[in-house]
Amino acid sequence: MTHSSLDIAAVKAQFPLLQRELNGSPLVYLDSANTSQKPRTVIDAMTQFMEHSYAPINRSAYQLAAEATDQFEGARTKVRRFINARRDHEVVFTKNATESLNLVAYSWGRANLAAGDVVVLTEMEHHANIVPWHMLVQEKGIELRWVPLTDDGQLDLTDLSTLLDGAKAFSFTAMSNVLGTITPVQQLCAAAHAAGAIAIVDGCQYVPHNITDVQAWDADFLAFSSHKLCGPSGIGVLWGREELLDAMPPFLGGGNMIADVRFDGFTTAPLPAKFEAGTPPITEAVGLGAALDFLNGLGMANVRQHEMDVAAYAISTLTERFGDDIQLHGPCNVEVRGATFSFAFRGIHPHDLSQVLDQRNVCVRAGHHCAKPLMRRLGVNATARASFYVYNDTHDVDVLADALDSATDIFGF
Amino acid sequence: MTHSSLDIAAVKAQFPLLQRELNGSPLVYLDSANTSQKPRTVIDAMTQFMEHSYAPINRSAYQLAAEATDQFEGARTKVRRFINARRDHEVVFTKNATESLNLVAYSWGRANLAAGDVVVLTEMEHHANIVPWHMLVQEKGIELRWVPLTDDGQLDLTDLSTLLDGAKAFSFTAMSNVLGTITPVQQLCAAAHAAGAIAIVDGCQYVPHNITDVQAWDADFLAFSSHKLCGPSGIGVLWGREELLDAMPPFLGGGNMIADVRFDGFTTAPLPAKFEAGTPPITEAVGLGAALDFLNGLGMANVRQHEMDVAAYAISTLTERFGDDIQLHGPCNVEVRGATFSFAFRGIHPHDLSQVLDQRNVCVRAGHHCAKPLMRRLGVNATARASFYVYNDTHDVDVLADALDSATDIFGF
Amino acid sequence: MPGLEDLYREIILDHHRNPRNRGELAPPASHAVGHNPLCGDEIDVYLDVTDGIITDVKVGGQGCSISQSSASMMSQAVKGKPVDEVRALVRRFKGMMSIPDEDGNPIEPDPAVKLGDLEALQGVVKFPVRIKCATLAWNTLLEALEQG
Amino acid sequence: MPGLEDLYREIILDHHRNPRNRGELAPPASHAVGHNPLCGDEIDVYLDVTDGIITDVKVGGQGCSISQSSASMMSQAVKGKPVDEVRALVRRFKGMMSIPDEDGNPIEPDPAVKLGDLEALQGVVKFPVRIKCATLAWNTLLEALEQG
Ligand SMILES: Cc1ncc(COP(=O)(O)O)c(C=O)c1O
Ligand SMILES: Cc1ncc(COP(=O)(O)O)c(C=O)c1O
Repeated sequence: MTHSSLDIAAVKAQFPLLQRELNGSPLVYLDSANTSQKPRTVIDAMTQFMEHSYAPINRSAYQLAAEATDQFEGARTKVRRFINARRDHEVVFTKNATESLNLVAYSWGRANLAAGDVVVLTEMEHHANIVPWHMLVQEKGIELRWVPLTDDGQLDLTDLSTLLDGAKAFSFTAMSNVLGTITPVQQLCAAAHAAGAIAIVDGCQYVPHNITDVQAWDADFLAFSSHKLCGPSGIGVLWGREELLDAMPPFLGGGNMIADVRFDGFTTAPLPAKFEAGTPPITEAVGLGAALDFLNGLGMANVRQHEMDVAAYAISTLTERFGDDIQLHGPCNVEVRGATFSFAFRGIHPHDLSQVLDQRNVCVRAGHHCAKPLMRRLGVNATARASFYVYNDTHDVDVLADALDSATDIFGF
Repeated sequence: MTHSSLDIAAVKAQFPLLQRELNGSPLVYLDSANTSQKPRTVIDAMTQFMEHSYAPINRSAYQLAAEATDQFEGARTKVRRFINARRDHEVVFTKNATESLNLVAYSWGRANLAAGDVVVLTEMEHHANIVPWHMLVQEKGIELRWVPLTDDGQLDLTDLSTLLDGAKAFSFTAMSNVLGTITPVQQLCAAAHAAGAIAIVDGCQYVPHNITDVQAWDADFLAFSSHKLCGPSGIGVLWGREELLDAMPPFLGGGNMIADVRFDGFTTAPLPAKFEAGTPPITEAVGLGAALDFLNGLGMANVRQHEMDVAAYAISTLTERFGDDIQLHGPCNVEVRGATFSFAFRGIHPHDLSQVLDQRNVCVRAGHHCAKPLMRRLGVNATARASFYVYNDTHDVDVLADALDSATDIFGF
Repeated sequence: MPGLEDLYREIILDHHRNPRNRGELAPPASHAVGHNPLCGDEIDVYLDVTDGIITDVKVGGQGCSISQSSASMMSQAVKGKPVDEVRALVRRFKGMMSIPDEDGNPIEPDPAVKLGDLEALQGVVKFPVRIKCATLAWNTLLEALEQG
Repeated sequence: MPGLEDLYREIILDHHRNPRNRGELAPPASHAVGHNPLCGDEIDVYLDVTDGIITDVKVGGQGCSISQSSASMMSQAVKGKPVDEVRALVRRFKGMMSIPDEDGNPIEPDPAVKLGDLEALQGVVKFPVRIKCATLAWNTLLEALEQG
């Protein structure tokens, strides 16, 4: 069925956890939009680092510390290349994408937004790209505007220029974690800039699955997490345009982010240290670097092609097998979507559905996916969501379909 | 020399990195006040977890996710027990102690402090417990007061009640990362409360080395990091009194910390989720749990006794060998100090000193140790610092002393 | 892994299909809304309390089979009961769900309190993630009582 | 690991022991302060610039042997030189320290620019942590020039 250039069996073999059997049958992990599994090379890089090279970074002068610093800063360079940023020091390590977005809202937002200023979001944002702005509504009285959705779950850009009129920032996801929709990032950045707004891209779901090029996009900020792209938990990234980061006040205060501290005040260090207060996720940065090496080894173009194939197969299989009994949210055209599917099935509550699928070792998420406004827009409380990654193939789609069938036996009413 | 009940050779054997030889001789790691090495059990717990149980926590309903959630929440219980807190949900996972202290300053501080309000710090604080308060000086116009030091590097409490008069918060370290001084935490908490101030304890240097009991202290907040107590990087802890945490506004906004999000606002989740926005350091929490198990296995009373022995040996050896050529900062009485020593040696700049010691594989830190106000108070730009932990013994003191001697050969002028 | 039949007992599916006491009560009835942040479920509990007796109860909102049937059974169990008895029942029910008391200790089952049909929810304990579904209505009930 | 003799050349220790051009210049001389956040070292650079020539330079502050001797040699090398030549020298020196240019590319050594005694600092590159020590005075010099 697929013409992918990836050998998925070989890829899957590199993920120890996916070799696990639960109750005698293999695991079909379809929750990568939530968090991804880790390949051997990432686990080994972290273990090796802790066994051989762990040391403080950027602080101590001895050789071991210099080695550790090299590995840590080497990871920064890998991130910079992966997203095609201009400068290493535009890459700030955070704890997760949520912190990255909060950093922008707290630091850029507090310095640049006042009562009545407009920030534009979309109706498909994750809570991480909503709540930090709600806080500025409460605190500063800014105004939020929302880009609406079309019925097939794409952004409805009809009134975009009106929405952006007078806006200071446009913050949007590059790919929906619920609908799978990929948004036209370059066009949205251009529209933001035309209106005099900065463009903040939530790349959590996009960066793990596609070639990312912040310069081609002409974006101003990009936030994403390591744990969704085969890397460890505990580390995220904020990339920002140098001029913006330079002009922003600091966010967290403490060690490493200062040039000087006196009893009566402090001055900040240059980028990226300015935004990296305290001891960073050292081992995690090394793991993130290994994850990017792993993905580069597969080739991000291949990853994207593979996921388009799986998405196409999933759409045809599920609709052919279940017809009107299944409702897939989001677009059907795989050119504008990734392999993340939210769906409703025969009126069975998603929570019950995921319980039944779990009985067959099929791991899907049920819930609001941290996108309650979108749920309201879709008119549901929750959806079931199956999300596919580099270690999933069309066979996993078939297993999912079989498991769905079994749900009807219990809830067949 | 020592009467410790710990078999340090056996302890050291559990740390893979300390088996490493650099340029043919073993490593003498004396920089644990900066960050500690990781025992086999911690590395293995993380590897095992990533290989067998890694999954999203608190979000998905399938069995794998439930197992991962159990391990993650199990780590929270371990932390609660380690510091003798009352409730699991008083334990908030952050990225490091710096974030923990910023959380208090941002959330508690913004809700409770106004222009002219007083926060009391000490002259021996780490930047992480200074800069967040400086930010509130800039933003809100609060006033900072500083508890001064005695000449042997203890807190001078003579005027404490005057300093605390009218204060809203007293934030202080339980052990200095520069001087090794252990402060009378229980007494300081009582003094804070008597003045109507809350007591915020920076436990970064204390918790790894001593029995911690937040209830006995009667503290209000405690911040510390995993990476200094044999645990992984990328995770820290904020413990807070339930009533205080409950009353505080949220800090970072996003997934997990909400009860509901609408287009026009949000409501927060109960503790601890309220302060844990986004995907937490999952694997790191498991590693932290393993580190606490490891320390409990040694027994924190034994750890403390061992470090008192090493400290006593270090003081006598260094002063006997070098007399006036070495100046040890901080108290000489091991009852009120840990095994962290800042020193000046024969007028050699600390940076040059650490370079020369590194030639002998002795890892010490040179610099301001993120305590520039204290450096100014001591009248120096920088110090060299040797800090000892569970894997160091009196032999390491001897190696340090021999290496110091060799420095004179180069800089003997 | 325990079998699904432990979770989805027939009586549970019946309450799910035919929920009892659905609806709303107009003020001055007390009203609380409970959220399950995990899955987005919401439950509304409306109470009329007169002279310490729950004279009427209605349940609204949406949720999975477990939260809906638990709410439905809850409404049957508390209607017409004195508030004291209801509080004891909540405690007993939480005990069955392995939820510890305020001080973190296990709740001993009080033999004087009868669970009746609610026993069918016993199987939920084997599926820890679902405990929050089963207890949602009960916590919301407590909140509504606070307001009463 | 490279030997310490690569780092601590005799000429470096000499400048460390006997720093040249120590002191301050009164305004209108330009003045910049540089911090090495790693170790807390601070360097003050004072410049008198007249008709595009650095007519006088003084160095203050505290630091390790590398930062102090680099500052001392720097002061000797720039005194009396046209600002253009000094900028070329800074570039050449940074190149020797393996510091890339604005665009992240290696700086090719310009044979027209002579390093003289400064060559003694060549060995610092083998100790990457110390590069910041060696360049501190030079970055501070650039800042002082910006003000001039
Ligand atoms: C006393 C003290 N407070 C705070 C910190 C900050 O800890 P972290 O860098 O892990 O955030 C440290 C360590 O660097 C410390 O020693
Ligand atoms: C679109 C999107 N934005 C933001 C986030 C938040 O990421 P994290 O939880 O790693 O901070 C997620 C994932 O949860 C996401 O899918």
